[in-house]
Amino acid sequence: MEQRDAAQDGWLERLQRIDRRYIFILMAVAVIVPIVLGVRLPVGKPTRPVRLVYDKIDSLPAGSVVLMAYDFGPSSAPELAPMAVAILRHCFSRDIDVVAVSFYTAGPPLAQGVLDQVAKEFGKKYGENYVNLGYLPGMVPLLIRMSTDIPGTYKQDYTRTRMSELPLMSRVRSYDDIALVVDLASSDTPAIWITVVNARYQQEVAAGVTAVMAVDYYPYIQSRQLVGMLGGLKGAAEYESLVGRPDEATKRMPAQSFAHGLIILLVLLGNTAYVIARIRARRRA
Amino acid sequence: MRRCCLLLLLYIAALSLASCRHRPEVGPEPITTLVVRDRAEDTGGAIDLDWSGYAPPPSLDHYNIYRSRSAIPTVSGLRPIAKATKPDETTDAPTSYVDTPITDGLDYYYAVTAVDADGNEQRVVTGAGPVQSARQEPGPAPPLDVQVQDDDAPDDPGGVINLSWTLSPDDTGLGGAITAYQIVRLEQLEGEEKVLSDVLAGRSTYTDKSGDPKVQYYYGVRALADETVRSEMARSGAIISYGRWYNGNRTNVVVSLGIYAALVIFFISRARRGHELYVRPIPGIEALDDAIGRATEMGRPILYVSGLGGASGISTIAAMIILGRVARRVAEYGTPLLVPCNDPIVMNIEREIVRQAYLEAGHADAHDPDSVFFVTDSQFAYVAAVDGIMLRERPAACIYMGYFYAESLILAETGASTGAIQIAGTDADTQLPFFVTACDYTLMGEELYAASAYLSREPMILGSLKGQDWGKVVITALLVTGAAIVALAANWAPAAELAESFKNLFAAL
Amino acid sequence: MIVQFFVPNRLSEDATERASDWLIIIGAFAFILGVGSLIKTHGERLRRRHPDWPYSLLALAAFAGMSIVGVGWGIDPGKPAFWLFTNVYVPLDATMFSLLAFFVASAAYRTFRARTPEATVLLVAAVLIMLARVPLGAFIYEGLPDLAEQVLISPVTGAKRGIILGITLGVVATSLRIILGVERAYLGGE
Amino acid sequence: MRSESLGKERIIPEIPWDRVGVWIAALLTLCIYSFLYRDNVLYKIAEHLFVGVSLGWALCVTYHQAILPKMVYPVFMPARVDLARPDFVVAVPVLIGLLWFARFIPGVGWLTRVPIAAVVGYGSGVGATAAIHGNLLPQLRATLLPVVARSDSGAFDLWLSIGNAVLIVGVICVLAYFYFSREHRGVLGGMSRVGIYFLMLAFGAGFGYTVMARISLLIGRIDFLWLDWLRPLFY
Repeated sequence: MEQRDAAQDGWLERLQRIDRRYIFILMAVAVIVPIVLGVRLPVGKPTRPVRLVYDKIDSLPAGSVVLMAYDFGPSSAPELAPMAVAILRHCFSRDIDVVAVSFYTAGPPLAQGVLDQVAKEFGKKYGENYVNLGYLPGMVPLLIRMSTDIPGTYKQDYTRTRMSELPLMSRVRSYDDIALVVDLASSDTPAIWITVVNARYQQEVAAGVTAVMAVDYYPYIQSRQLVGMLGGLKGAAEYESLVGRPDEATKRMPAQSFAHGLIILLVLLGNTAYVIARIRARRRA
Repeated sequence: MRRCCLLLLLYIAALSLASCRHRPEVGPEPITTLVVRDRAEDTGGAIDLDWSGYAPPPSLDHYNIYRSRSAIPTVSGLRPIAKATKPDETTDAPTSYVDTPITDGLDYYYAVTAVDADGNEQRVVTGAGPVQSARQEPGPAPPLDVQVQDDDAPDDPGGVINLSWTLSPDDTGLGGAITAYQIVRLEQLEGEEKVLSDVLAGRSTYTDKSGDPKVQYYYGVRALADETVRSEMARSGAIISYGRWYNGNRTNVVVSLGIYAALVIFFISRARRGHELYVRPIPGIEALDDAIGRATEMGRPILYVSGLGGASGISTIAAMIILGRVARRVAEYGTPLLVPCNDPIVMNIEREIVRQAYLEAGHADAHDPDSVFFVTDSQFAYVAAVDGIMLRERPAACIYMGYFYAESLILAETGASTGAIQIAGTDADTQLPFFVTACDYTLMGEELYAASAYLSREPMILGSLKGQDWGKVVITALLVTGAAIVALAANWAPAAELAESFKNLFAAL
Repeated sequence: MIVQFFVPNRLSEDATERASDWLIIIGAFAFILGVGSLIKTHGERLRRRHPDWPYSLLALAAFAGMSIVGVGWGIDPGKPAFWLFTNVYVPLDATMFSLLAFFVASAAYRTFRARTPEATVLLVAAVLIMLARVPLGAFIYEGLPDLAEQVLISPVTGAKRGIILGITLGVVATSLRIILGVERAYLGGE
Repeated sequence: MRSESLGKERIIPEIPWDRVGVWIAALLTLCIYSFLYRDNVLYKIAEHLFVGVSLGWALCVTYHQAILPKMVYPVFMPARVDLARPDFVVAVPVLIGLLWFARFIPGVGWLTRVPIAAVVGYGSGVGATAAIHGNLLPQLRATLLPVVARSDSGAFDLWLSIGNAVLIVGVICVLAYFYFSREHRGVLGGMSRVGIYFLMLAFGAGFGYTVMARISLLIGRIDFLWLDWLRPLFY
């Protein structure tokens, strides 16, 4: 009897201190299997913050200009690029023009790729319907400067074309000419947009953020400093369903569900083992 | 060493060679003739330009068109007013242009230059002029009574002018005979016009924010029927705008900053007079010394990561201050220290700090300047390298202080897998959950700043901590009062106004 | 000892503009020092024939190659530097970041134990959100996503706001100390 | 297997049917993943390559976007940055920037402090007002919520009231936790205990949200390996 107990304790102990590499393998399997087999699951109803962004863009008149900030690098692109695509489709389908900026060095090429791809779908022209201003360092001072003179701040676009050669930029002098800022961000740039541009110049700002940051920005939605927000792949999937074009994000949701399930299972397993072990230890004592 | 220098020299040479690739060369063939004349049968304000040029297509990209009030001997320093570019790859660039709008009755000179695909412009300038535009056909009725007023909003930076006018009698709104109003600004009453914007028909106000303060301007408004048919210009009187020296919308910021600064300064000066101040123990800080001690016993290095924030970030500054104390202790014990940096400015400052710490500890000889080194400014390349350092150098303690992004958990989990003691501190609230779960001790948010004060034990800095605490008391009091007032207002209408004005105290405009 | 000559004059937007340009330029020079530090670290390893010297050579070669190609031919799409960027930098960056999926799983398993009441709160909140954020949650119970957001939004917002307010006070106090010249540790001495 | 429409419209990583690029990217991806097993030769190769390439890229970006447009063009080619005449004021920051190198010259090492003061001073100057204006005031204002709340129709709304009350208590208790200059006993102690629970709740929720983001990234990578690299080998 004594011996069996010890053996069981050993098993529980081992379960609690399992080598991390087994967890890694399980994780890999949970993600690879649904992708390779192409499993499908429904997305579900859009949440309120996503709806708010959609409604805002939907209410803008044709010819308005939306400033999209691509403040993310390739590493967050799996989450944020699908958002960019969905939002761009929404804008272009409503004849809203887009000016792209980046406060992240690796942002501009990504922005260019996404913009060109979606523009092609809708037959939009570079320079007239969309412009990519590229990256400049020093975000806060730049944002302040843009309040008086956006073309003067940038001087040239991402491919070093001068502002005077971009017809769209003649319509975009300052924040007054921008209907909405959408910041797609993998770091805390939306907070800077809010504290500098929304607070000082009353510019409406919406954000598309990684799921990590979503929780930080709820307070700003509640205080109406943010128009709305897309959080993570799920936010992107919801926007895709609102725009009526399920794409990347929607396709990736099943793997997401599987992996979440796995982590929750692991946590429950670990805790069950922990609780049983503790009860045993207490009973023995 | 010599080989290193040689390599470096070779590299610099290659780099300079590479950067010399864009040298301006001789431009394309110049254009031959340029004819400028007033546009016929219009309502004025337009000049026709025609030129002919010989430039075989590959060398010609577009033409630059220049305009000036004086003859144009050279275009250097001038900005083209327009470009005539190829509409598509198969068609040649156009050889005519209509310059509009310009001011009727003034002398203008023009020049046109050819530019090749590499951006080289022809050297010899072909110019023409003077020429004047004139009205040759009646247009729609102009707008009336243009009024100008200096903007006087509390946040007026100067240079903001509000325009208003009475609509042209022909204006029947959108879709009517008049499509838009053109707004122009003049520095002299009969001088050159600068077109500011077109506003749609039916609107009778415009705000010009592009002017300079303390400069006298005149404004003009024209009704536009289409591109070339326009009315006479209705002119405003002269106006000079002045900015405000003080942004009235921000009084609350100044007042709160003032109150808070007063609190902090009061406690700092009290501390300076020798007032004892208590600071509650912060577990993470006590752990710092233990960690250094353990590393010394084990003879393994200490890894100090000061985050990915820039040098001007407050959390990075706090991290630098803490690094100073850690370095001093480390210098006393003779424990190796590794400080990989992500920002070159931070690296330079931290080198200075560590050097100073060794100097103060009296171990200047043991100081290795390369213990603080730059890795790369790319987030994940940096993390890849720091992970490598952790697994290869096996530090006994990993300290993460400053601002962090997603890399926090990669660092902390890799550190945990090597069995190092881990102490973290950040005000990046997104990353706190990971440090809290994966590290042994975590300084949360403000604790990071407090830690730097706590470690220094300098009365003045402790004094400012006391000021911070009083700030919290004030905030709490405001919150409680505010919540009470707002709750009252929600249920008792007369209090609504009070609640609104209370709320507006905190409006950020 | 040090004059705080650089505190920007907030009255003039022009001065702010200048200041920002200046900082960019000052930063560019610091960057050169950073590059020097990297070359020195790896050059030193090469010279001393440190066991890992081939890797140092690789790092230096990659740096030199990338910078020469990028400075010479530009970094726009279609240029060789851009090709290197998309096919070397981008996948490495994204993969490094995606390691987090594994680390998140192991950290959750390792540390999410209901040891203390605090830890339990953390655990429950995390599991609730994880469930609510995927369609799986709605699968188990339809109202779960809304419930999770509703239950968490007030206390989480409250806690976040507490942290933010505290941080703000700290930021202002530290700034004041620097501006008043009380805090000089960042200059490397007192 | 799924239909072929999956492969279309891929944005990231944007590789124009360049199989070499895909192969390099895929192999480097696997090199990094090998780190999960343990540190090894492949990881070291990828790591050093990454450091070199990233710094090289940063140099290029600095050169093309800071050095040329901010330092070279304003003086030598003013027309390229839409200036009428050369702007020589940039010499001042260039001189300040050069002071970084003062450290290498004995005797004038202290001059390094000039650029340091410039950078840190700028940060704290902007930081102080931005913090109050952008964070303190709006966050305070947003917290002024009625604890006895009514819905739009005017009826008493229990859930909203509870939510508001919890929020306000949360803010105050967390602030109490961050109260440093007094021992945490009595009322303050109690409040700070409650504050810790609030913090833990926020951290748990934060962790939960993050799990989602991180897995999305892994999915992105696996998607790439499968769709761009492996799948075309079979079809």
